[in-house]
Amino acid sequence: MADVIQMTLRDALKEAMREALKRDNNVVIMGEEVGVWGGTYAVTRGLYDEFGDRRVIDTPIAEMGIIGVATGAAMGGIKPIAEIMTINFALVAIDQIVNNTAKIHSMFGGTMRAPVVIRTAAGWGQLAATHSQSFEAWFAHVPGLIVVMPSTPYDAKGLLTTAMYSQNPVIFIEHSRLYGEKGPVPEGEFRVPFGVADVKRAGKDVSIITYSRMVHVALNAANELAREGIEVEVVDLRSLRPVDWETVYGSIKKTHRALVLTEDWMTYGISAEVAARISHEMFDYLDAPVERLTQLEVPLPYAPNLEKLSFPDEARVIEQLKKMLA
Amino acid sequence: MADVIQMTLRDALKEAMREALKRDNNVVIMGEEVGVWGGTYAVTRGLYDEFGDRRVIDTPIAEMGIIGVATGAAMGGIKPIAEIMTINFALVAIDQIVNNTAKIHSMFGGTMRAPVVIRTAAGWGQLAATHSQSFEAWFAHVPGLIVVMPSTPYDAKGLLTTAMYSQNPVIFIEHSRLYGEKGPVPEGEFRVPFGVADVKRAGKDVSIITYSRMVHVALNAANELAREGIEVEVVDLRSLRPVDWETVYGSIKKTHRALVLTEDWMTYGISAEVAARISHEMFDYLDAPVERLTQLEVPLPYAPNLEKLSFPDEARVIEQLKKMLA
Amino acid sequence: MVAPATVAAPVTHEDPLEITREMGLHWLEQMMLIRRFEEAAEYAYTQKKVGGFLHLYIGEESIAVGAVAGLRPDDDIFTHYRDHGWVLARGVDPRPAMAELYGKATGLVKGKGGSMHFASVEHHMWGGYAIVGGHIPLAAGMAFSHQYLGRDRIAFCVMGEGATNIGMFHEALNMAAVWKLPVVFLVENNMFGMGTAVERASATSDIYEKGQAYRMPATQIDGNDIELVYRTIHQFAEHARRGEGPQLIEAMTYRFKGHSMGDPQRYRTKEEVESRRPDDPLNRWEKKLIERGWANDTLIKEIFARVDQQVAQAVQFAEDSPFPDPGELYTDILVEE
Amino acid sequence: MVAPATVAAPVTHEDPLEITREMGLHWLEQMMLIRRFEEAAEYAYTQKKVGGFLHLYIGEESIAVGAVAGLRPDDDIFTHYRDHGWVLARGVDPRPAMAELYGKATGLVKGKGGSMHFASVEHHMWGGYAIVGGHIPLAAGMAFSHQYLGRDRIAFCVMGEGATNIGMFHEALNMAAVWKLPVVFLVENNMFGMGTAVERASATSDIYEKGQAYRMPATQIDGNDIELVYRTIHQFAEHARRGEGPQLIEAMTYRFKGHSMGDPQRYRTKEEVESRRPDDPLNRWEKKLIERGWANDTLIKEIFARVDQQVAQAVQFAEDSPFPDPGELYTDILVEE
Ligand SMILES: Cc1ncc(C[n+]2csc(CCOP(=O)(O)OP(=O)(O)O)c2C)c(N)n1
Ligand SMILES: Cc1ncc(C[n+]2csc(CCOP(=O)(O)OP(=O)(O)O)c2C)c(N)n1
Ligand SMILES: [Mg+2]
Ligand SMILES: [Mg+2]
Repeated sequence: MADVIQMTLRDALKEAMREALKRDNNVVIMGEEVGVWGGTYAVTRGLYDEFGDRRVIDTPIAEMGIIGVATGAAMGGIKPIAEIMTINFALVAIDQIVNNTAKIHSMFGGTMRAPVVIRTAAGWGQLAATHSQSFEAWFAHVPGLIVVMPSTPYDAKGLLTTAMYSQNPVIFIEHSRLYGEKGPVPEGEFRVPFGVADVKRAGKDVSIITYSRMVHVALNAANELAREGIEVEVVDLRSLRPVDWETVYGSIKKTHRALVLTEDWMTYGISAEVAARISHEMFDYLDAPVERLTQLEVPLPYAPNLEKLSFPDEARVIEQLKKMLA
Repeated sequence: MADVIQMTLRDALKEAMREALKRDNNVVIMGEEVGVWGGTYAVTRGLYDEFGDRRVIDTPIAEMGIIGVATGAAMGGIKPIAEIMTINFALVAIDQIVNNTAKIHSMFGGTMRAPVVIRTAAGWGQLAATHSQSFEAWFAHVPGLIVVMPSTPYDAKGLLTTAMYSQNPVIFIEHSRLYGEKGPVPEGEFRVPFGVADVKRAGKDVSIITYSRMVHVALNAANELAREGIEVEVVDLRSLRPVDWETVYGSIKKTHRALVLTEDWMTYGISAEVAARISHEMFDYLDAPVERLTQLEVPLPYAPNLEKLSFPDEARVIEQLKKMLA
Repeated sequence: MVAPATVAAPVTHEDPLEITREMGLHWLEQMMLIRRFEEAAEYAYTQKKVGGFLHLYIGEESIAVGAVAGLRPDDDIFTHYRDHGWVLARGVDPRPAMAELYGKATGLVKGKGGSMHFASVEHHMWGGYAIVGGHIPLAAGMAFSHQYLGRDRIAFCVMGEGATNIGMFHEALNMAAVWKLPVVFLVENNMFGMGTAVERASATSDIYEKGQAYRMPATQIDGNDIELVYRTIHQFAEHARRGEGPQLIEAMTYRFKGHSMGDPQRYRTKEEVESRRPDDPLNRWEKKLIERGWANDTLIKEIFARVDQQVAQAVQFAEDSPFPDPGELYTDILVEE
Repeated sequence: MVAPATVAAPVTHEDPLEITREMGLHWLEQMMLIRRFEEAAEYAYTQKKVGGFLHLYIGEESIAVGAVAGLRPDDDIFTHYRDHGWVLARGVDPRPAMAELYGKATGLVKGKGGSMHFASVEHHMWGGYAIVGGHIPLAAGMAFSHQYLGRDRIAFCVMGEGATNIGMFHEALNMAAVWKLPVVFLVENNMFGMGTAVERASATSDIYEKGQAYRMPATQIDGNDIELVYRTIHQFAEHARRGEGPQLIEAMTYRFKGHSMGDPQRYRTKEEVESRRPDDPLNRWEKKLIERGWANDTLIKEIFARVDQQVAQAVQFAEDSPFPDPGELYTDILVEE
């Protein structure tokens, strides 16, 4: 059996990329500052030195170009990881992602493939309105894309490895505030499949359906409540497209109560679909309406006190859960 | 009282623009083919001849530029209508819309305004995967934007007039297959407020919550069912951001059953938020789960038979409603 | 009697500057095939058998035919929605092409793409794209794969002059230049982007000047002169192939038909269109062939008759083919794995 | 004794080419103010009183100060996230500027924008923008409003050389050129976009060459020569104002600090940075002032002392100011109507 070591999510991602670069000569990484700089969040640090500028390629600031070139290269037989520095800049490139990367396969009747892995970082930290956004709901709305958003080093490595083997375009959304998060990761190659959620904590009283950084907020809140004898189940979606509804429903059948917890805006966000599906499919199982706790619906302000108020935290999750269980 | 005349939705929009151009010298229209050509859907036809190339401005094919220039012009005191030929091309410009137009006001602490009206056409008609998309859920997800999508000539003119007076950025989404739709429109200026839904047909047995072209599909289905004694209420959201939830809830309180009917993809689409809200707020009123009927979750194919199968039609709505009432 | 040219007449790349009679006849046949194919498509459109947008290439055929002759068969072509000519010039069977217009299961891409998305990977024809400028970075990416894998192939990217005003054009050209990618960009300057004359939309009407921003070799040629197109494309393609980096060619031409079906053409007069007729590349080439003694009326009639038959067969094939099975709605969205 | 220059010293636009002693001293004071302001900001950042990104302008101050001198006070400036210098050069009070960095309610934009979004509409300073290239079309739009309304103002758009590789730059320049908008584009070529040297990202390292694609008057100047910046900006601005259309200026400079805080600077050596020190625009200008007999050590010390005091007051103001009221979260999202 492979050794399991503690590593950061950042290093877990790097390991997945290193293994892919080693395994397959056609794997390249391209993006702004992925090379010499080592990635603005240091995720690719060292890979340029190890694999050289042929494999790890700094690009101009040209997100449409980056995605377009990566997609064209994929059509030509390359397996590119295209890094968009943060998900906010994906907006500049979103036409390429939606109208090319996601559609090459279907629009041409299955005669072409564009297996690009688009890595990008979500997150915030006094970065103000244009640099603190969550757009996972946008990508996950689009047929032709696979969208994942890992919360742990294990999932990060396993999902990125799956992405590297996939023949489909994958939007791989990391959270900048999780890069330093540590956890156990087996050495060597392993895969976490797409479309499979993970019950990160079992419980019987109420389910939190969440993903990415909010998994940790949920787990902290759950641990807190456990002291009071309340058993919270935490379901980590991991894949936002496709979603593993069965695991979600399984949890609700057990707990009969659901809180959907996300870091994006509520209206037309991820929580909407999750709440709608649960409400529909679990109509006869629910003891109470599905609740949602999300980022406040505001362009994120710079001021640290306002920023902090914008996101759900442990206290608010606990408050919400208690209300639901009252 | 103003005379009421029958006109097409196309002409209703044109009237609203003509009135704005006459009333306010600072109103300009800019976009691809809005001038000499008269608009690819002929919505601006005649305005170029009437108001000249200073007011009705053909632009290069440069959607980022169009929205950016319109936004900057609005900051400088102009009231621009920026036309993006179809909503599909808005993807190229979406960074400008979300990171500039929507955020100028908030990001700079309220010191600036960018009251741009962005008109664009949704729709389809054997236009294949990249030219047949619905992105209203994307725009409606973004704080700082107002998003409307009218179904009738009356609403179209009234909402566009409101948009022309608004100090906020408005995404005004037309449906290409409704341009020829006729209906009564009062002469002269009148406004339909943002955030106010309209019960297009009263009924007591079940509510259809919908907007844009699907309003007509819903009404046809309702008329059909009325012959069988089934009374369907049809709620036209008109505004997708902000949403008039009170009217929606009011309808559910009456009918206890809801079908959300949209032309966009289901997952993370408009129907998700509507279903989630109703399920939450009307938990005690609902006799059955909120149902959703939407476009199939596929990149739209060109073949006419496949395209037709992709959208909800009267037959499917009737089938769904009957199932719900069985 | 003059020997008939075959559709498969190969271009002699060993001595590319020589244009043989066989090549010349082949070009005429190809141009005529494109013309007749599109006329048939136009007719089918009026019959509502073809739907959506239909962008005709009539008047510009010499560019596709000349360019394809100047490229190698395994060079990879990307083009925009005005793509029929490119696909046919590449030697794709007109039958699945016509069937695609009809939205039939036997179409080039199973009826899923229609007019704007003709493609045939086996012919290294990577398709028509309908977001203006959107395919330009794709072509650069394909060139990247050639460079990376050491393939002796180039990418070839076709666009209209209107597309050179959109950001994606510039991002792609810059990246191609920085990385010296083997790609040739071809701008078909047909004087209009929809109804907007080039000078109303572009700071320079001489599009090839835009190459200067990327220190890219660039030229402007008469696109209706098929020999010149052939020679120029070949030369620039070989430059790119030799590792000299991306190249830009502007081919001047004129679109005789509306932008798509139903274009009211308020942006130009009938007289303007008529004044360009003498420049019709098909007529020009036909005349030249006769001048050179490479063809006579009989031969030309023979060729045209063959083309007519081919197009008739294509239409018949399209008519006879079934629409896609409803189950096709759910295929090809993701690669199954 | 030399008379002290006042911060408000107006530029004589009647005879712009003359540079007076008053102007010279004012420039020194402004450059010093920017330098000290940013040093204080940097310190506050290490104290975790300032957060997010902090892009310092140290080494580039002559561009903002010289350019603002060459513009009229009601010309409208748009810039990117590296914006402190521009705001201060425009005469904005350093106190609300520092308070903005602290995220305080008294900040320039109420603490909602932070370092990257300094703005002061009353000073015709329309802000720093953080999406690379995103503000360029906005500036063109502002210029559109000036042209449309017949205002005697121009728009002035500042960006880094890295921003010239993104599509929005090209779309905006083309539109500005087609419509002859009164806008001046200024590229601060500080040799790097984050860690990417200009030649690794741009097909031409001489950015002003990109103007050729738009037939736009363009020039490249030493941005650390404040007199040259002043004269060039003034001249180009007046061209634009006279209706001669958009203009492009590339000002060569060098960023002494990292791109933002916490930049490991693996892309350049310490030696390289040191080798550029003699070119520090502040020192250069200080020397020139002394050479010309416009200043002596005493006066300069006086000026610097005044600046230090101003910055200290700004810091104190920021420290003493309250954070925004939580209710501010919900304000300014939409204009209430
Ligand atoms: C991004 C985008 N904007 C607008 C359109 C609509 N549109 C389709 S073709 C076209 C004109 C293109 O002109 P040009 O590039 O000169 O090519 P031509 O049609 O003349 O061959 C426009 C504006 C589009 N498809 N994509
Ligand atoms: C669209 C977009 N892509 C990437 C970034 C990240 N980023 C911020 S600044 C920068 C470098 C810009 O360099 P340059 O334009 O030369 O300006 P400088 O910072 O050197 O003044 C990058 C890549 C961004 N903010 N926006
Ligand atoms: Mg054209
Ligand atoms: Mg720079």
